Amino acid sequence: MSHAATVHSLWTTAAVSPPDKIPTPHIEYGQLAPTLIVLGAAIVGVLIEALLPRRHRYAAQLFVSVVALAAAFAAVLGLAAGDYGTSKARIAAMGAIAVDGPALFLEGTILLVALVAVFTFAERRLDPAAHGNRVDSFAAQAAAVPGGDAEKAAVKAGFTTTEVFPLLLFAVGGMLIFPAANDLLTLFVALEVFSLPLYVLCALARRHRMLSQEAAVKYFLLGAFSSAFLLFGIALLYGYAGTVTYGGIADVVDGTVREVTPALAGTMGNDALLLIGGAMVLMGLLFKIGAVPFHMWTPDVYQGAPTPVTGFMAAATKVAAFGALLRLLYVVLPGLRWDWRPVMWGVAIVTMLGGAIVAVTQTDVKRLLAYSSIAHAGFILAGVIAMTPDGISSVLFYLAAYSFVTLGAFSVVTLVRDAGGEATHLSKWAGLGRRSPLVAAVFAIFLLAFAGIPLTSGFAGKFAVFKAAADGGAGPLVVIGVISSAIAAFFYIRVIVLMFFSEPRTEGPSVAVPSPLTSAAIAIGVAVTIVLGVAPQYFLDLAGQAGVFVR
Amino acid sequence: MNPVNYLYLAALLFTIGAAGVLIRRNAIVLFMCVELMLNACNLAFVTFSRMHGNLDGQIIAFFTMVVAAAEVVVGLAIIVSVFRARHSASVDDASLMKL
Amino acid sequence: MENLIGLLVAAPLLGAALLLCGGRRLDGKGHLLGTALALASFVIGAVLFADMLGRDEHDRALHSHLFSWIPVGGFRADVAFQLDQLSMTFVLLITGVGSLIHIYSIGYMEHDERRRRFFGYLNLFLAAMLLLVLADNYLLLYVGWEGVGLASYLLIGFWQHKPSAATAAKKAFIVNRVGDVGLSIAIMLMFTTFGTFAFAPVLSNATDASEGKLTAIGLMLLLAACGKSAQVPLQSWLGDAMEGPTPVSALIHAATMVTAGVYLITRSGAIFNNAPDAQTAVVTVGAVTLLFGAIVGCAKDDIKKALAGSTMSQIGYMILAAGLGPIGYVFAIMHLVTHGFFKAGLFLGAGSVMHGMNDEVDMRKYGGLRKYMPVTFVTFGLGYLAIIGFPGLSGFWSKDKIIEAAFAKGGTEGWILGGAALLGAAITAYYMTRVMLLTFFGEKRWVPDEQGNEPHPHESPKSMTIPMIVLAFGSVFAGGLFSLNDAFLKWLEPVTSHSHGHSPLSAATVTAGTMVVLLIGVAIAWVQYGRRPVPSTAPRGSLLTRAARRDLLQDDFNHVVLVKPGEYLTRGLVYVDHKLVDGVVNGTAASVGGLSGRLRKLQNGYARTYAVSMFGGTAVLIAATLLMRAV
Amino acid sequence: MSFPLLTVTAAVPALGAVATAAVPAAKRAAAKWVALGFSLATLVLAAIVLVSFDPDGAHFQLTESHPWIKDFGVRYELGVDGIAVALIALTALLIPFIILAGWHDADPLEEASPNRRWRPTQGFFALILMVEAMVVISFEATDVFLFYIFFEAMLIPMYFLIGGFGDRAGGRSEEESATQRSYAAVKFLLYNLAGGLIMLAAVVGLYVVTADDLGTGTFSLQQITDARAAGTLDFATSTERLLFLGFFFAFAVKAPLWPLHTWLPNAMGEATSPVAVLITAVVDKVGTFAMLRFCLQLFPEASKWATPVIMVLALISIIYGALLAIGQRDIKRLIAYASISHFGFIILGIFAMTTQGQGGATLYMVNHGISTAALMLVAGFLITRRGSRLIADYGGVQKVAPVLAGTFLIGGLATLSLPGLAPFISEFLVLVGTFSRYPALGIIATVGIVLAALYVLVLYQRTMTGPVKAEVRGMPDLKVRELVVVAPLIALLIFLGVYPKPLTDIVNPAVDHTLSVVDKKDPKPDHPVTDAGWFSYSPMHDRASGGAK
Repeated sequence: MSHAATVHSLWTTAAVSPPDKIPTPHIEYGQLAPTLIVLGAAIVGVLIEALLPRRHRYAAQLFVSVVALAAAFAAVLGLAAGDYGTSKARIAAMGAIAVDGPALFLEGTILLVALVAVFTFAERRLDPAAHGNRVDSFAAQAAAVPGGDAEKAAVKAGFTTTEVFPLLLFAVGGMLIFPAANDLLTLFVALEVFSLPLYVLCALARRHRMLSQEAAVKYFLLGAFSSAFLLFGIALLYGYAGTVTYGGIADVVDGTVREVTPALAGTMGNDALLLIGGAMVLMGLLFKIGAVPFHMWTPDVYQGAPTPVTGFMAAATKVAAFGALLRLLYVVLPGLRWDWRPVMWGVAIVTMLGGAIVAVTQTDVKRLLAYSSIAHAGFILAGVIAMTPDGISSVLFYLAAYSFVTLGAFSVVTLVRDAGGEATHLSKWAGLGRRSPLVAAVFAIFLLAFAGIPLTSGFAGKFAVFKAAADGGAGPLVVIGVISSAIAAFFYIRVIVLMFFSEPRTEGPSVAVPSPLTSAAIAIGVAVTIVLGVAPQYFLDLAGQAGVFVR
Repeated sequence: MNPVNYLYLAALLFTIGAAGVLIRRNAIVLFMCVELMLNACNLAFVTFSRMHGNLDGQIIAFFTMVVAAAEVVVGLAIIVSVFRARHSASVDDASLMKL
Repeated sequence: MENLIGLLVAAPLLGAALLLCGGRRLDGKGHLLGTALALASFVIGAVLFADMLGRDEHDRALHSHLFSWIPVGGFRADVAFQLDQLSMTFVLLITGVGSLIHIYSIGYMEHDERRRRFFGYLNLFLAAMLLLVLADNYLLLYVGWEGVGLASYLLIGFWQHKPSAATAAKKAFIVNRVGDVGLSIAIMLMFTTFGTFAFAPVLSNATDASEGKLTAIGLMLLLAACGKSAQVPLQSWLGDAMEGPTPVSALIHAATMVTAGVYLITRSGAIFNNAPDAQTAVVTVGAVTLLFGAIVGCAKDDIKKALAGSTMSQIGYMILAAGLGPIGYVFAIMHLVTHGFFKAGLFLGAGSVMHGMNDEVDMRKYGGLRKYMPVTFVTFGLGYLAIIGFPGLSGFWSKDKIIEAAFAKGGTEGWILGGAALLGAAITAYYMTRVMLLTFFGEKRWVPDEQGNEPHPHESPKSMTIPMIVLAFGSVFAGGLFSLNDAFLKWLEPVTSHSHGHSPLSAATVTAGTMVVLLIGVAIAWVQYGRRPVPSTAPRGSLLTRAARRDLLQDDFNHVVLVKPGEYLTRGLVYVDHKLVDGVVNGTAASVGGLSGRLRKLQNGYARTYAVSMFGGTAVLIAATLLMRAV
Repeated sequence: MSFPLLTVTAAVPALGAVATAAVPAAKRAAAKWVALGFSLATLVLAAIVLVSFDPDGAHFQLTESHPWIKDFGVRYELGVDGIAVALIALTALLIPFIILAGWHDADPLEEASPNRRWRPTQGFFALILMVEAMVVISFEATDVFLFYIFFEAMLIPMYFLIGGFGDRAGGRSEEESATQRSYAAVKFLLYNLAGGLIMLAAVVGLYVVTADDLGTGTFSLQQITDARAAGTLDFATSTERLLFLGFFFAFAVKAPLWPLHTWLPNAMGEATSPVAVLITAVVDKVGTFAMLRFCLQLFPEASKWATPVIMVLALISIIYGALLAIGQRDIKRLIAYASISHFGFIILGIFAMTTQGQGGATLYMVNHGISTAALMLVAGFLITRRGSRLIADYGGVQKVAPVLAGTFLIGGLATLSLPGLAPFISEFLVLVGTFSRYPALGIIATVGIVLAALYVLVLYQRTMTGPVKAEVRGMPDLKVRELVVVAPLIALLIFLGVYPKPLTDIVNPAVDHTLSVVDKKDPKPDHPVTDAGWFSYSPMHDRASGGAK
């Protein structure tokens, strides 16, 4: 009977092949350099935590992180310059990781975002100095009970959680791998590698620690839940195709697989495995993207997490997750286009509308931005659905544009503070335009970019995506997208009205004067927003060249 | 015996785990249920690996375990800190942020 | 010579510009400047007249093309003048009477601090009126047409601090606008019919157009005429227009502007001649109005309003005549001119009376004034005789001809029209006699005015009396002069063409009849007002009297039929706009908000709920995918 | 590469905006002069454009064309036809007056403003110049996308102008008027943004269609019209209609056309009168202009298809706007509704598809700009004097401030398009143009003439005439600055009323071109008069006396 035979062969292969026969894996260190640099730096960071005295850690960590990220970005540029994005695109690390245009583009974006995020992480001027020590947005001692003696002591001692830097680097490492992963296992591992540090980071807020911890719990539980689905989906796909490499699965789906074992023949016939598996994997990714109905963690987590983390998360996670989604849909499941496209249509529609509509009645800036990010996820999905090279490049462009706007916006949020830390309730933003026109104006620019007003990056991105979608035959999506952006415009405008046209509150918040770090972050955000809005061609070209997946 | 049955078992375990996540309140139990789901996946992997007669599935199972272990570390850390802050491990108590 | 035509208009226009923009520094000399320019344009007119007489009667028309005004596609409007006998007649009337009234006003407005502006407006009026009669195409005529409307608006409302004046002015303008709509539609019709709206081509090719088109154009022109000439049904503004200073009433609302309708119809003769139905409409309007005005005139105690009624009625005569076609055009114009003289005279007289009586207008508070202001009495009296058509005086010649022409229309139509005209003559005799008696005869019924100062009636200054005298001459001799071997007829015929109808009655009979009714009218008036003393407060009077006092309820009619519904309509629309049109928008916004409010309730903060949504979502995802495959 | 005149014309005000905004807080007065200077410079440039434009030359002149966003098929393409030139001139002409009129509108209430960096005055004038720049460039843009960008971006500065600077008038608390203002501003923005986004969908659609037929998507008006003429590009009927509707909706909101008009009264009512003028006289013109340039020339077939409905809507706007104007108690809202009525005329003329109609509509845009500016600015002067927008609060002003009253009256007469003043010509042309193709509509539209007289004269009567109200007594007459604002406008109204030929000469060729694109001919008169019989007029020609037949 066949099973016995297979089993037997299994044993025999195990028996007759001594370990020395196992070929040593061949790793293209050069092409994996960006990831390796970041992860290496992360480990260095851990060591710093272990070995250096407290007072030196901050500087050292900051230095290491910045250098590492910069170096990694340089490496990406090098690879891109070496045509690894186009003609020399290939699959590296024994088929585990793809090095191609989209991968490089997204890695570059993520690294830049991370670099800017590091600045906001390192900001130490906003909070009033506690006991003569400059403090940042992170808890003095995460383990201490909020408001407990231990915490007081830690604050008094001037502890700071410099671990955030290695955590960030680990997360970045995972994110770099996520969109480049070329087999489902790597995908899963990468997912966890960047999720776990984020869970922790969420719990580290200095102010409102209860909220912070709650956010962490929710994010963690739901994240674990979703990754379980993802994993089961992977299992089913594996069961269907007998392999977890993207290429392999794709071949099986298309029926162009080379030799068909009887077992494979058996499972190949069973499309249920494929469809259910695909759907579950999709769900895992949609969760990270924050698409309705997998979005409900977003507002809570965005609100509870320390704002720098929120900014980083909102920007980088989306980029990574969409990268992975693109690769999955364009490399693994193109054969199933006719099955998943309608479903994704539905998701895109409810995401666009849901995000926009619910945002209308929000009263907390961070939650507002969270819902707007959901709506934007919907817009990007519209581009994903296009299933054309144009679609890919438009999504890449949108991600790049959007991530910087988001980062900038959240950085501005960190500036507006009152006695209790950041004043995120909208009512406190009333009249900000009178008190500090510059900050208000900058925030207004970001909001207008979110709203997709021409001459901002938001508009260019939106147009690119809609154009691709319409080209890809998703005209109705465009119309719905337009409608929901009209709804979305409403609440962006509301904030602007609040800032400029309503009388300042006497007990209103003050705008902290940031250190060059945050200022730089915001400045970069504005610059990118304007440049991508006025002269997007160069970056569109980049994204266009990066529009082909290797398989 | 027919390995497909293991798949059914895996599916069952997964569902039980999911159901647990949906209905239980205690964070620890929730977390256990997630672990259960992960293990269901492992079972599925191993089964498929047997059916296809290649080792990938088994390898993946190991990876999964490691990842699960990592999750435990992070997860428990978070849950414990919350527990110390609130003296309760009920996820329903952690609902300050809503609407 | 052609170039002079432009100057004709330019002179008063310049005056208006100077006086209105000149500012206070002109306050001292302004009135003289205005008068001088009016006279200047009269002189120019006279020169042109002389020149015109010098030429053969068939190429007397002068044409001067200034510049192309609105060239858009096939639409060609030029600023060009055409001076033929018809225009010339008007030019002389306008500038002549106009100048006189300028002079009169110097005295009349002496004590008004805004006299400069008054003369500015008068000049503006002259310019507009001249433009109206000199234009060589309907669109330019339209400019003059509304220009005189504006001038009359400004002058009626000259004493703006009086709400009644302001209201009257507004009313006049708006009623006229209704008429103007007619004119503009007429022009559009001409454009679509002939591709042009210049007099020459349109009128010379009128016959090419279908009768229906011509009738439509005719009716629209008639509507315009009704508005400007205060003919039923657009007559209601004229009475109120008397709120203006008396010289204005004399010049604009008696002698010139209100007769523009007659000019329009006569000018457009070629159109009406080929549209019998339109003509019928015209004569009907004329006949109705001449009676309407006459009846109103009988009931008014306000001397100016009485005269206004008479004006309305007299213009009714002219319109009637014009409606008769080639039979009547000449006489319409002739009556227009004579009427210009005596009615202006009458108004100036009335003004002089008011001047002496602390601006009292109620005739029942006059009486026995002939001793106190002899000149006024004589001139007014001559004007009176002229208007009732006392043999030999102007009115006799012109009105008599119209009545003849009315009969000459022939058929029952002729009888009806002739009858109406005769009846009108009788009533005219009656109410004018009434005015005469109430004002100058009987015993004094004067009362002190609000400030309590007794009126001391006195003769007006020279500047006022001289024009009255001049006009009196006109009212006496003009008609006779014109009728001397049909001078006027021969003069106008080349323009308006003339044909003798076949009257069922001989001219003599008509004249005799006219005399009879005239005497009856005078007699009745004498019985009522000459013999017994006149109560200084009006008796309640018969139903008709009371209706007539209220202008035969015209205003009440408009109020009920137009004003009220209009108010309700606007109020309703304001509500609709706010609640409905705007409501929809705000409603949408609100509903989105409501939806949002409900949806965000789902975000209840419980991690388990979120998990449920994820789980459900996945289930749907899977189901959908499978479904897609199944389908 | 010739001198980029058009770019410069648009760039100068933009620079002016920056310069004005840069003036330090203390130097409030300086900012005003800077702004005025730049606006005058723009006026000069516009004049140069005007003279260097050759009416008999190519359709689009002074063209500039550079690649911009290749991936979107977007080029930086500028060019002007007669219509654009006229409107640019109008814009450049009005802005200095608007600035002068708003000289004190943005002075902070108390000198000691809470924050050194809060510079309302600088902001006010900078925003005005910014709007001017965007309006000018959207008149110049011959690339649909380029146009769209500024058509949308324009909203932002406008939004701040409306929401940020209300007039100190209206017996309401500062708090309440602030809420009213921001409501108006938000309403303005959302209305127009909604319109713009719908248009965005259509723009995307246009790209897709052109990309399908021409290989590469393009937004160049010239290219698209040529391609359609050559037949290489042809829209499916349904697509063309959808795209047309997308475009038209945006323009109809901007114009505004009934029933999309309700934002205008709020916006004009709450904004200071110079800003109100900016809205109705300048910004809204972009809407009607775009109908003429883009709706008709991109989608001629669909335009013809939609004409009946649009004509009816325009007609409703005319009557409805006028009736509501009569019903208003607030001077500025009254003028706003009057404008709605006038925009009805403009749209009527555009879609009458006759030379008179469209020529008239174009003149109308210019004339309405000037006349409304005159009326609204004088109204603004009046309101700032008395501190109330309610008609009922006035009376007898004519007695105390005759010049103000006089100018107000002239503005009003222009608004009711009295012959001799510019608006008459345009209105009559529109009516003729409409009448010659749709007699019934033309006749109904004439009702508007009467209603106009009603609302203008009632307004004048209630505010200016009658006994002098106590609050009005001692009201100062127009100051020099104010006279400098009003007098030229009035002069212009009279000049263009008497001698519009310069304008018509510029506009006519552009209109003919548009009509040729739409492929419509003027209806011929039934009995065209042969020039032979032109001056040979004798009254004997008629049936009665058996005349020539």
